[in-house]
Amino acid sequence: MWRDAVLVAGKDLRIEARSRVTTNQVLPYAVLVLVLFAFALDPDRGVLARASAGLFWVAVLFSALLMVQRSNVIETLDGARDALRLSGLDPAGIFLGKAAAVMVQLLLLEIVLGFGVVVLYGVDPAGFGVLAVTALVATWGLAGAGTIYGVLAAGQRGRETLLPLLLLPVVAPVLIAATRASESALNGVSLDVSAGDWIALLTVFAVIYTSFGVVAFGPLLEDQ
Amino acid sequence: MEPVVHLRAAVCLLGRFPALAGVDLEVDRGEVVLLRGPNGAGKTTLLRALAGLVPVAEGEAFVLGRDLRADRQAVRSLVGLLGHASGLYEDLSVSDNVSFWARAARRPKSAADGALARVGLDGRLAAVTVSRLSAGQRRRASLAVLLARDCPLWLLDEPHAGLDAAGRDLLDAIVRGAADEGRTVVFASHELDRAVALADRTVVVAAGQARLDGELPRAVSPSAVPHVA
Amino acid sequence: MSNGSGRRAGTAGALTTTLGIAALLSLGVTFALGLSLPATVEQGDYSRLIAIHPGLAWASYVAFGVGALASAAWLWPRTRARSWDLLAGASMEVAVLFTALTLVTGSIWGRPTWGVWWTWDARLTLSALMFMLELGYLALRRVPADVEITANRSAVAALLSVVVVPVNHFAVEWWRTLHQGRSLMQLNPRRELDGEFIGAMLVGFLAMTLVYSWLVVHRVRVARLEAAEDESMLARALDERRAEEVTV
Amino acid sequence: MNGYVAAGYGSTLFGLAGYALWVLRRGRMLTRGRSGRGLG
Repeated sequence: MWRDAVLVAGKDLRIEARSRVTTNQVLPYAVLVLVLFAFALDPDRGVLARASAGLFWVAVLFSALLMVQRSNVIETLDGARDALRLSGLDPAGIFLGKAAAVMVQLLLLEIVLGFGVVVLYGVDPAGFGVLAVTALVATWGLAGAGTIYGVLAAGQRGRETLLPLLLLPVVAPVLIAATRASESALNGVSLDVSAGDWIALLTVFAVIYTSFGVVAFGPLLEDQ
Repeated sequence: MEPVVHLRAAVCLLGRFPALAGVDLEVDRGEVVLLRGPNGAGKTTLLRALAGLVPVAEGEAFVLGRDLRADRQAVRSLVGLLGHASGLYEDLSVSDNVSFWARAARRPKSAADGALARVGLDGRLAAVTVSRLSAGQRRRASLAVLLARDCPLWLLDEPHAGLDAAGRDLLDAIVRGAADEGRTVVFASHELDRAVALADRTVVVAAGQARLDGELPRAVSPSAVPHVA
Repeated sequence: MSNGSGRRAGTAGALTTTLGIAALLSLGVTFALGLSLPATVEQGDYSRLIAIHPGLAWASYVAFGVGALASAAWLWPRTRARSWDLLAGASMEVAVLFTALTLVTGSIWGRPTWGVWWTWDARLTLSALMFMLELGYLALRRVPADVEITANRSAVAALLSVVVVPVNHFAVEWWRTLHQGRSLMQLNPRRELDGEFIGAMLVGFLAMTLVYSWLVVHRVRVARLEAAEDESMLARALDERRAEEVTV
Repeated sequence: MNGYVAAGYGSTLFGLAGYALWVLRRGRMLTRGRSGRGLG
């Protein structure tokens, strides 16, 4: 399983390194979303700085949708899905590999986006440690859930519209928890519920979806 | 010796459509069998069913001793399928593609290199991204994956399509070589002259059916399928 | 499940007739009790909605839960049977109805009570999220595909939705404690409940559960008829395929 | 009676009855359809 996961993750990242879809399309899109938020919310009134954590995570969520879709398109082009099913690769390994590749790309995007928030919205990333841990765990959950729902919606007519409908309600708690945990680190907001608790919730989410993916990915890979 | 392929009255459904409506087929180890029949006869579905990709809904279906109806996944890693689609990643180079699929099949790096050399895609072409290949070169790359994976059963769907004369000769040589090594090959083709010469035996598929005795399904009149071997 | 559909047109049978009468009676009692409740100091007339709204919410949870359990039974190899898949689909569809009604009645209750049609109350938010999950499930189920593939995919989607519910629950609960959650709690009618209100609410629970059961039994039978129709079409398609005219 | 209360009860009744009628009608259609084909 782990060997196959490394193989698949390496393959997906290599494809990304060659095609540069994330760096050339998803990343500019995410930054554009940040800029659009600034247009929508008057930067002078301090709304942006206060909402920065939420806006950051919404931008990440939208980018994650695109990445998951891209991760699936790779496998559906020119019969690669059949080849994958015939390959002898462990489905659990395929799941972990694809999720890991999405996670790595998302984390890189978050770093750039984080700089964007600091520069454009004028926030002070005081609690860097909390931010890093939050981002790590939240991204893990997003990548895991995204990869399962990606294959669930893949190979179906209307999958472009089906994936957001399926995935967004599911990752709503990630948005809530990641935003609250980041808020405390960004603006020094004191919370009734500590950042640690939110991070614990994020971890539970990530563990649930990762274990589910390991078990369910094989049957889901089956399709006409 | 138990046959590599054993089908009796096999039925396969594509959604609501019975693409296979009763197929009997028996193939022994080392045989090269040609499937022929008109478009829409069910040849592609039959090959995909043998690969364990399409579920068999009724009848008996064994491939390499595995029961397709009980566990069609079990047979997959033993089967090399060369279909209409290339099964290659567009954004990866030829050698990256071949070595990925070879490593997935737990084959050494030398297997990938050897396969690339065999189909004439070594050297400069190996580093080219698949999306920049011509249709014929793509076909050769898929063939390299097939060689590198080293499967006992090959299923080839219109393998000659898109290849130039040299490519066709190469393909025929590879198929004969595979049979000599004890591999079993089932292929579908419309290139009758070449295909009949390559095959040990021909099976006619029509209206989703095939019979062991070589007779045509009752619905099909012999005149409808010319040149029955 | 006995099914009298062989003789009469429709999906009614002894079970559904009994269930239907019980459901109608209890629903009538709920409405009568609920509408005759006295006005309260905090809420005036609106407290009368307590007879239906919590019951609808309860039934939506039951429907969602049954859908998830049936999905698990389908996925579990030893209990795998087509009926579980049909039950899961039926229950989820009924869950959409009950969740929608929960949201509508909650919103109607909220307007005079809180002054807004919608408030980010933890329970309302959770219901809204569940509604989205259920809609996603139905959308996935309606995508045309092989029967077994559809069953597998929807069952996995149902279980995935269910495991997220507790996470959602904690997320929205904690989320609301950060804001004005506390003040809303004071407006919540449950604080000042006396026996009469609790009684009406409990009858509402019973009524909605019965209505749910009646609906789901009928819906399963309809689904079974749909499946039978599909299969007879399949048999015909097989005959047609075998008799196909072949031309080269 | 208060308008909001009426709306709450009304929408509940409307929703439940509407869905119930739809299910019943569909069931009737399917059973009829099947017996009809059997005769023809």
